[in-house]
Amino acid sequence: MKRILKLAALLAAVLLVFAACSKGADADSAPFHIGVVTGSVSQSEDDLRGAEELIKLYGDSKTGGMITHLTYPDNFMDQMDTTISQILSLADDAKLKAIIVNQAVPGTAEAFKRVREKRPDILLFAGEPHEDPPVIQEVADMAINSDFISRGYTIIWAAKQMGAKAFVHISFPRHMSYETLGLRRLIMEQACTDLGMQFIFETAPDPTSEVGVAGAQQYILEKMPQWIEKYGEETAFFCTNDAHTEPLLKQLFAYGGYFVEADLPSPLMGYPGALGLDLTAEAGDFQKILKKVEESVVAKGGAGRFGTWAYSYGFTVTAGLGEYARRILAGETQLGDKASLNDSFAKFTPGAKWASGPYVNALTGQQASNHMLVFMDTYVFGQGYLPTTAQAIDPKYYEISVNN
Amino acid sequence: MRNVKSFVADNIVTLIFLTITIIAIPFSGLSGSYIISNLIDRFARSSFLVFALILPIMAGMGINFAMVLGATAGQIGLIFAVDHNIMGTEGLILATLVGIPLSVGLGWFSGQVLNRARGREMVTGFILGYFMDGIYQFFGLYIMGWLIPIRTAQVMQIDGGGVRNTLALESVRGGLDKIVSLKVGPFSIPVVTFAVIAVLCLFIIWFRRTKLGQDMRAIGQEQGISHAAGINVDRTRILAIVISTVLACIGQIIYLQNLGNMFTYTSQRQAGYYAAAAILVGGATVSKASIKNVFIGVFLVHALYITTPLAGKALFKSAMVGQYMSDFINYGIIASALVLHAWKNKRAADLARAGLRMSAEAQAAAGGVA
Amino acid sequence: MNLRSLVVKITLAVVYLVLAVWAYGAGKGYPLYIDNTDLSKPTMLSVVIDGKSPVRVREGAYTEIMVKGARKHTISLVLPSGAEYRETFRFPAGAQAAEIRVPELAPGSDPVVRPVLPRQDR
Amino acid sequence: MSSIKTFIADFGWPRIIIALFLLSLFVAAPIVGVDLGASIGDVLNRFGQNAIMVLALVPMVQSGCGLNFGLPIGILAGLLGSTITMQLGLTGLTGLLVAILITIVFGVIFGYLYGKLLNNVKGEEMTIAMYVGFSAVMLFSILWLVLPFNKADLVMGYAGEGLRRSIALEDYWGKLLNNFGQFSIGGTPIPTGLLLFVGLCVFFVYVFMRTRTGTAMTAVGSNPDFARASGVSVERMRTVSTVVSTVLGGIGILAYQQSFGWVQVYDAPLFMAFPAVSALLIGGASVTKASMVNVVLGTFLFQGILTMTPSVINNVLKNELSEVIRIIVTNGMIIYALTRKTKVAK
Repeated sequence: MKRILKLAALLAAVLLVFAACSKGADADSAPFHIGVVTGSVSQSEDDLRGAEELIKLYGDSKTGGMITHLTYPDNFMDQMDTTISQILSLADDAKLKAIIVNQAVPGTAEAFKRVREKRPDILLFAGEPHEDPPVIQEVADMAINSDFISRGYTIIWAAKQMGAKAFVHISFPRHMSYETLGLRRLIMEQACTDLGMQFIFETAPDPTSEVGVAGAQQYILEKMPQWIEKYGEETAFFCTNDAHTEPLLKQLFAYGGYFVEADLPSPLMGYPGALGLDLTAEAGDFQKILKKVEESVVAKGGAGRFGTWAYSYGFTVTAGLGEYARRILAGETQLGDKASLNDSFAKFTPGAKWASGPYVNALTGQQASNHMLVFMDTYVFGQGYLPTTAQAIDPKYYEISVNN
Repeated sequence: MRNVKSFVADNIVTLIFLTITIIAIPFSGLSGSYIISNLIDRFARSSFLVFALILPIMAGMGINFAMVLGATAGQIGLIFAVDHNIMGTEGLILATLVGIPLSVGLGWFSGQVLNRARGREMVTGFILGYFMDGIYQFFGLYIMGWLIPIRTAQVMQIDGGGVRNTLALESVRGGLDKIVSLKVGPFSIPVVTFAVIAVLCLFIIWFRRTKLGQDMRAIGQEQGISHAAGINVDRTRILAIVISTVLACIGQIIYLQNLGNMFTYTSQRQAGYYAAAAILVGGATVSKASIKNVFIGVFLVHALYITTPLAGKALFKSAMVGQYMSDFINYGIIASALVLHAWKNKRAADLARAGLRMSAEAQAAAGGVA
Repeated sequence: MNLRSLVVKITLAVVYLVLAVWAYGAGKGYPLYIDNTDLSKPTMLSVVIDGKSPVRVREGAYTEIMVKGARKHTISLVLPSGAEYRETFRFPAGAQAAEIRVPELAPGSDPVVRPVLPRQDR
Repeated sequence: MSSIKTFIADFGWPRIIIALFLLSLFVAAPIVGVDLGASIGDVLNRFGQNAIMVLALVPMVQSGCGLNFGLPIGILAGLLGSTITMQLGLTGLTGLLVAILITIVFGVIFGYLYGKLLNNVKGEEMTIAMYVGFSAVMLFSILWLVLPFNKADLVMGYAGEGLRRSIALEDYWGKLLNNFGQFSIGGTPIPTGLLLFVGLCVFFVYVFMRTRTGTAMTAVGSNPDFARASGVSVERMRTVSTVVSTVLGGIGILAYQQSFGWVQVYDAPLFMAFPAVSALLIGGASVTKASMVNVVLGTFLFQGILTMTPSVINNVLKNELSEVIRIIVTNGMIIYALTRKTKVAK
């Protein structure tokens, strides 16, 4: 019994001592802080690089700047606890006025709820939320998704333009249970029927399961030659998981087939690994990166068969939301100003065409004022931009719903 | 002096992690009130699960990593409650009512398996957890929605087959924590949750004194002698696991109602892993555990979890290193606690053997062969 | 002894069953929809039901709030202007869901709670 | 009749069922439209990829240390071997040989330390090994970020530091063993070099287990007291077995990488011990006894099922059942082995 008391007393004393001294804030010049939470480099590099770009622009809060950057765990599907407490720990800083989570992995909504209970003054932005739209709309001040509805049509349209006759959609149960991804699959299926293409759904292992990334990539490597043989070389491939992208591209270069764009498109997505590119010299400059990737794709005989977005989606969302939050906090604009949001994104993507619109709930037809869907023109290597953002999309695609 | 030495030797694991925590706190830059309010929250959330480990340790079966099975049962209960739109405290009660029979069955099963794997209970239990993952996925993805109808779109997968991967537990969120929430300064204390934990403590204290509790401790000491003394060893061991599994089931429900969100197919994996780390850090060994160990362990482990990612980040100037750092510490806690304990045991055994040999030699020398 | 254990078992089973039935009945949730889709006079409001933490209903939103049990509930809707509407209501017998339309809120009168079908069944 | 019975008893029902299941998958494959030749090629390839890692478990089983759930430690040695060699810019056969050399050096160091640790935790080896493996992988995740790798195709393109999540081996020694003497029989590519390399390793371990050290090791495993009495140092033998196991684990991952085409760092090795353990047990090994036959048979059966189930079942049912089956079979086998009454009396 004595021991318990001793230990407890020691623990309490320690906590109190450090509670007192840990708040010895140094001379901090920034008027406010912005918290940015992204995946790690090994999980989603682009998102993290966007946070680093923000740090480069506005400084790290530890050294008098604005940005506090944290990462959620690699195996976020196992460790929701950690994700929540990482996000929540940001709210401990009284100067922190905005939190950006990109990608908003499961647990973000709960963390936002808790932040809101404690600190209603903090702006909460979610990039590419994994949780269902109504859940995240309820708690976030602004959510950004890549336009899973329009792209359900435009990716198929682009595949047809590039010359594909069939479309293979590679995914697995966890992803198909996300409303955004599941819905897009249904739209793609419909678009294929309408445009006279064959739609095929293939299952590959989930990289977050215990086969790990290695097992998942191995599966794609092994299966691709067989799939291409089965469905023909005039087939476009699409996968919903980032980890699948690299082996997919590698095999497409070797065996033929088309690739319109990745789930979260970026010139950095899959290509550098599949092509063995060194981009050190081009770091940070997406126009140069795109050029180098293009040269290499064309050299490998992939002209006209491979596409991407000219700028990284993940990078832009992190950086763009950060910029938007800064503008709001600095009083340059206010929450809900769409023009300023677009402008914040454009800051990181000079010369690119974006299309954006509010999320529309297929069930109720309501528009969400705080949930934007964005997408960009597809850039086909060795060929140039496809005007995907200029396509007129049949309204019926917006009415496809997952619940019937 | 000697007292201090033996105190250190007895609590080496706890002291090591106390030191790490003390070092990590200033580096993390977190405020005391944040750490304390987070600790209260996490204590309410996860200590019940840790209690589930006490009985099997008492019965000499080591850390019951198979408690994951109980957590799974709890999750099935919650799926049921959410699917039928039963809200709040009533929803949790219903989930518990559904979970308990399931966890009794699963506990009986894992007890049987562990009885056949004597001497390797821990690793078997660990693998049993993974095995259950497969069965559970089969249940959630194929049986549910086919044999057992799913009523709510919120629970059903988009393509209509099985239970979703992430389940929002909004309807039962805080169903226990928020019945009575006491505000003390900046902290809010979930009174009912703490009351439930207190009742569980009393139960364990009472249980140790019952015939069954005594039997378990006897088995934990020495199975052979217990058997000779007429204790049904196998049955008692199974009962220890069954109770542990049921407690894990309730513990998981408490844990998830606090978290408000559930990864249908992975949340249960975390249960055994956090709980094992906590009880070991609290000074329990694989053969001895008490309520005290649970309390100290939960506080220390969570203080570590709260501070290490940020401390790692501050030390290495990289958010990612901070994250890996805390993962490393998470696994390292269990590894080093087990190692230190096994090492202590071995030293004790060596000492005993040396003592035995010496006394034997002394006897031989004194008595001679005569 | 045998009889005693039988009695204990039966009692346990009965308690178990009663508890389950009670929990099922008392905890059953019913959806209450807040219809804020009319954008002619866009306004955001926060809704408090039975003294729980407020739920924000954005302009243009059709928000579903789950309400526990078919018993008496108090609801209060607060507009940014500070205007507050309170109403005590009970789910009409047989109704599975209810709806409140924001445009119908009029100063001085209580909000109208009308029974509707749950969304999935529509 | 009785001979069949003893055969079945020896072979074990689970193995027979799994073998029959695999056989039925092979039979069903052409019916459901899966290319049988290519599938057999995949199975052979995967067999070659994984066999050495399964082999790595044998010495420790024989010396009584149980199943080496700490295999990731050996794998980390192999990762160090390949990344350092790549950083030095060595390619082709030279590269692979240097990588093996470096792997052996690190493997011996890691194995020695790991063996010392396990000697101090007798009786709890498996549980502890698992967690030691996990934490070693996470520790190395930090190292991959901060070690001074700077070769352009190794590090992350954007920042120029920290290893990539997966590094292409194509320009180094990717497929080197696979392509050595590769030929096809009826559309089935045979990875000759890989199979030869595996054969070599199996032969090496086979011979090693029959040397004085090897037999002493087995003696330690089957009866430590007797071994001690006959003058064999139990501790030393256990350490030697751990070193051999760790080195083999490292070489195993090298063979795996060259066929897979990528070096995978960070948390990739975390769960690699489980399939290996499962394969060995399917092959008929127990926690205390394992042979070369167990390794070869087990790897073939296990990898066969892993390769064939998804393609065949997905073609029939069009869903994700195969993933579930895999989890149940893998872990079910480990449990079966752990719960089997071992004949060695303790």
